[in-house]
Amino acid sequence: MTWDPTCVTEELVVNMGPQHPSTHGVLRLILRLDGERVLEVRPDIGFLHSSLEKIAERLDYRQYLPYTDRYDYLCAMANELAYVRAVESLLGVEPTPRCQWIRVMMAEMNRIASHLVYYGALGMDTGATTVFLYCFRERERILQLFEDASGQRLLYHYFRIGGLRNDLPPGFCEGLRSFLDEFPRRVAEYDALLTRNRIFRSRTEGVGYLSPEAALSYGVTGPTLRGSGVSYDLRRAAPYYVYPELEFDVPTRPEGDVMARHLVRQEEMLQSVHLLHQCLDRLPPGEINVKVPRKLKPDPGEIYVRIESPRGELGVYLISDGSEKPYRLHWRAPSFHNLQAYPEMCQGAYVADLVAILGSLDIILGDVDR
Amino acid sequence: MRKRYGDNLWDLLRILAAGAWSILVGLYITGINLIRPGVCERYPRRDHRPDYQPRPGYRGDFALLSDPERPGGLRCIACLQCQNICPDQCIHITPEGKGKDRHPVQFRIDTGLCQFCWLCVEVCPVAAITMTPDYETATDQPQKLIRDLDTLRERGRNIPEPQRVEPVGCVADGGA
Amino acid sequence: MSEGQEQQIASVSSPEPLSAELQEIAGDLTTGGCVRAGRPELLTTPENLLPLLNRLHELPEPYSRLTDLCGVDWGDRVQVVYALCRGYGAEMVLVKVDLPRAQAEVPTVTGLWQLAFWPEREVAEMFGVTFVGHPNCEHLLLPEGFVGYPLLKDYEYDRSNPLLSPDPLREDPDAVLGGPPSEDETGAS
Amino acid sequence: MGLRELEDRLRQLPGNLPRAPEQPLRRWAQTHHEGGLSVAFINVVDKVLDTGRACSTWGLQFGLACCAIEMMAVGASRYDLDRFGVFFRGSPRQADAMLVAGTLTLKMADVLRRLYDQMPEPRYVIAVGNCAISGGRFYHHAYSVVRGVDRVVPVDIYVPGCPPRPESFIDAIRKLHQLMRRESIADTIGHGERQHEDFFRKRELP
Repeated sequence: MTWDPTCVTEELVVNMGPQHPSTHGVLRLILRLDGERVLEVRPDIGFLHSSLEKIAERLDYRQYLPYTDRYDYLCAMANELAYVRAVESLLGVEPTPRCQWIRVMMAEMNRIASHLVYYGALGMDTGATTVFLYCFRERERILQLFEDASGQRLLYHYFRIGGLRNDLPPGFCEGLRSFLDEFPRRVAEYDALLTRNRIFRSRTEGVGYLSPEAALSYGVTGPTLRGSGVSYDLRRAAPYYVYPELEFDVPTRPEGDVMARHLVRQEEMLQSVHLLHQCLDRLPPGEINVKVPRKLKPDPGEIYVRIESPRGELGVYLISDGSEKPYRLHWRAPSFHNLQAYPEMCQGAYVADLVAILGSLDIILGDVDR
Repeated sequence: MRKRYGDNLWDLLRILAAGAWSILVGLYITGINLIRPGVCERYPRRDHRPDYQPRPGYRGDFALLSDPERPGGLRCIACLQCQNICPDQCIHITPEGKGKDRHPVQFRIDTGLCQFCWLCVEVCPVAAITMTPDYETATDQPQKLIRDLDTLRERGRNIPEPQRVEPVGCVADGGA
Repeated sequence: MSEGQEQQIASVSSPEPLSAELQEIAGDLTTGGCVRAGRPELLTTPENLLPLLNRLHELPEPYSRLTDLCGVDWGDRVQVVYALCRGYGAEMVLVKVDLPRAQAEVPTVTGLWQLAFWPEREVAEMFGVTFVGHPNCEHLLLPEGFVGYPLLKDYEYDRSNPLLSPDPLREDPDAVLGGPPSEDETGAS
Repeated sequence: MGLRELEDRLRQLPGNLPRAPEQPLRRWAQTHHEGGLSVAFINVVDKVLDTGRACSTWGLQFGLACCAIEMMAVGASRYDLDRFGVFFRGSPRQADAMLVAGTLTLKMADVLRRLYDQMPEPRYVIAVGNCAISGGRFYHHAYSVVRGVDRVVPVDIYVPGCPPRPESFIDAIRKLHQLMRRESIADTIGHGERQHEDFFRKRELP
């Protein structure tokens, strides 16, 4: 049998998900294919829509705090940080210096843990199982520290309005230091094993290009944006807590492909290590809690707080009507907007590239659907 | 956009060499990790690491701490604060008695509804309720997920005094 | 704390007047405006929305980046809030459009920013707002055929739905389990 | 099957709580158990089959939310679920047990049921985390979360926690193995033909 070049092929519509091992959660992709080439991608979301914004209107400020963990479950500390910061701003409360340092520390640790999941998952998506196991090995050490401090492995509920659940437990700083000393060497290992691997490179270089202009229009933020050459990081652009006093780089790559986003995240892990070293060195002693009333009743008003979560710009729009419950709470979800740019990145890609591009976006469906 | 490989022999050889080098590096790294100490927890086999269990502050199954001098043998004064603050409404208390004799006659916690947020422990004025590191709670019937007074009391009895976790919160101002 | 840090702890609820720049360009297109916690807010009407956004877009230092779009239910009216950023910077302005609940219609901004596609669909299904000119305004997060607008204040979910109905075991465990407590004792199994 | 059909199907059921189903097959098996040689034969076959099932339980990873991350952690290096012969599969056709980890929403409910229907008998379901057990933290407030997986598929093991520890997860797998070892082939034969009436099929732990 010979291949006939005049053979006419038809377009094929394929449904991927919502239950597919490599869609990073319950995401459904409707693909229009011409052979192996993707003509159109239409993400269908909402399979994890758990009405978190409505729940905020039914619970008081303190009761809603554990729910913020469940919103983007890979970086629970970042969500808590955003929410707590919003409520404290409404109340006019400023946390103590030690509390601010610990909060920043926890957020940075969570960034490493979240990026490690990303790293392992992208490895899995591109067919490298080993790096997943190594990443989770290192992640477990961070989770162990989180568990010591907060009593849970994944959803911490560690921050409180006006302070923290408890001070750092004994041995925490030593444990963190030993982890930080070892971690850069492990990142170098991942780098050699995955990033510099010939197969991985040919699957990621030049794949899934996103231009800075499109990124601006789609509202893409976080490492995905920085992989397109825009140096935008809210820790720099609108710094909060102790970030102005800390020294760190904002890693940026101009290529805009999967590899660029991957390298940005890899570099960010090392920057977080650098930040954590500074935090440990400069962690001040003192109180961690400010006294806040037992019944939280902020004055009527509203606040829009933005922080840099591992996935990008995380915003909380909180409106108070003077009662014990928030009048309206809206999450500006970074993954939601990043995923919207996904069809743009998939133009002209092959089916096998879709998974790599999706992996490089690092979306969390809890964040997309809320 | 994507580069096409193997346009000439030299390219092909270069790519083959790079691929072979990647494989060697990969084998080297996995080999190094092969001789590193293992990290596997071997959970059900306690002999592997007999002292292994979650850390003391772990938010696992519930317990009510005992106080032999109070009616009902519990510290709990049935003030219903935990029931009111619980965002999941998973605590059901039936109180009895007045003033100092007030105590719960039934205290149900639905661990199939709870989100283990620690708010009830934090809000308790007499540190009567706590969470234990118990985690082997899987069951085949949803009814068994509901802890009642006797279960909670029994589990609280097993907690030795020094390990009791005191409430650590930022709730303050006393008077309100 | 550095210069660029957002002014957070200033009292959130006491508004201040708008800056001269915003007052000048937005004065005739807005129905109100103030600065709250260092962040300007502009209140406008559906007709003036697109001209106002365009004008903000054409400033020498434009508010060129839409970061967020959401809705708020104020009882008799529904408000759509657009959060715009000045490039990739800290400065931000909130543009709010008030819509009567009975006839909530607002022009779409998908022509200006690609970002608005999904958030507008979300606001449409959650608040019942019609975005005039939106290319595809079907359900985004909710299943097909979902009835009602869940983020409106008076929305209550359908308790007779077998997937959502209350569970007797959870509602009143005493009635279901009943009997002396020792019968149900489980321990740590 | 769409969401509406699923809802209608569930509406026709008498209640939401699990109930002991009428099992003509079980009765048939009991009568056959009494006859000497066949009992011995069935016992031997049971032992072999149950051991096989319990030693290589392939799980359909139905990770939905936060618990899915813990499920990944269980499969990863520190907890290493492979020790128990549990491998995660992406396809329902290759799976013995469905591990439902996370929040099941209305939009996802009929997908879950469809995947369950595709699994070969005997099939088992583990509900991991409180969202899967009862809706958990969303039970009282949410408008889009199904109040427990057991409204859509019969659940064999409930693992409380939010999310459960990996050890808790392993404990659940071991309890599932106990269940499997208590099964008789006489009970499992013909599951495929059984109708929706024994939707809430129950096996019990000792």
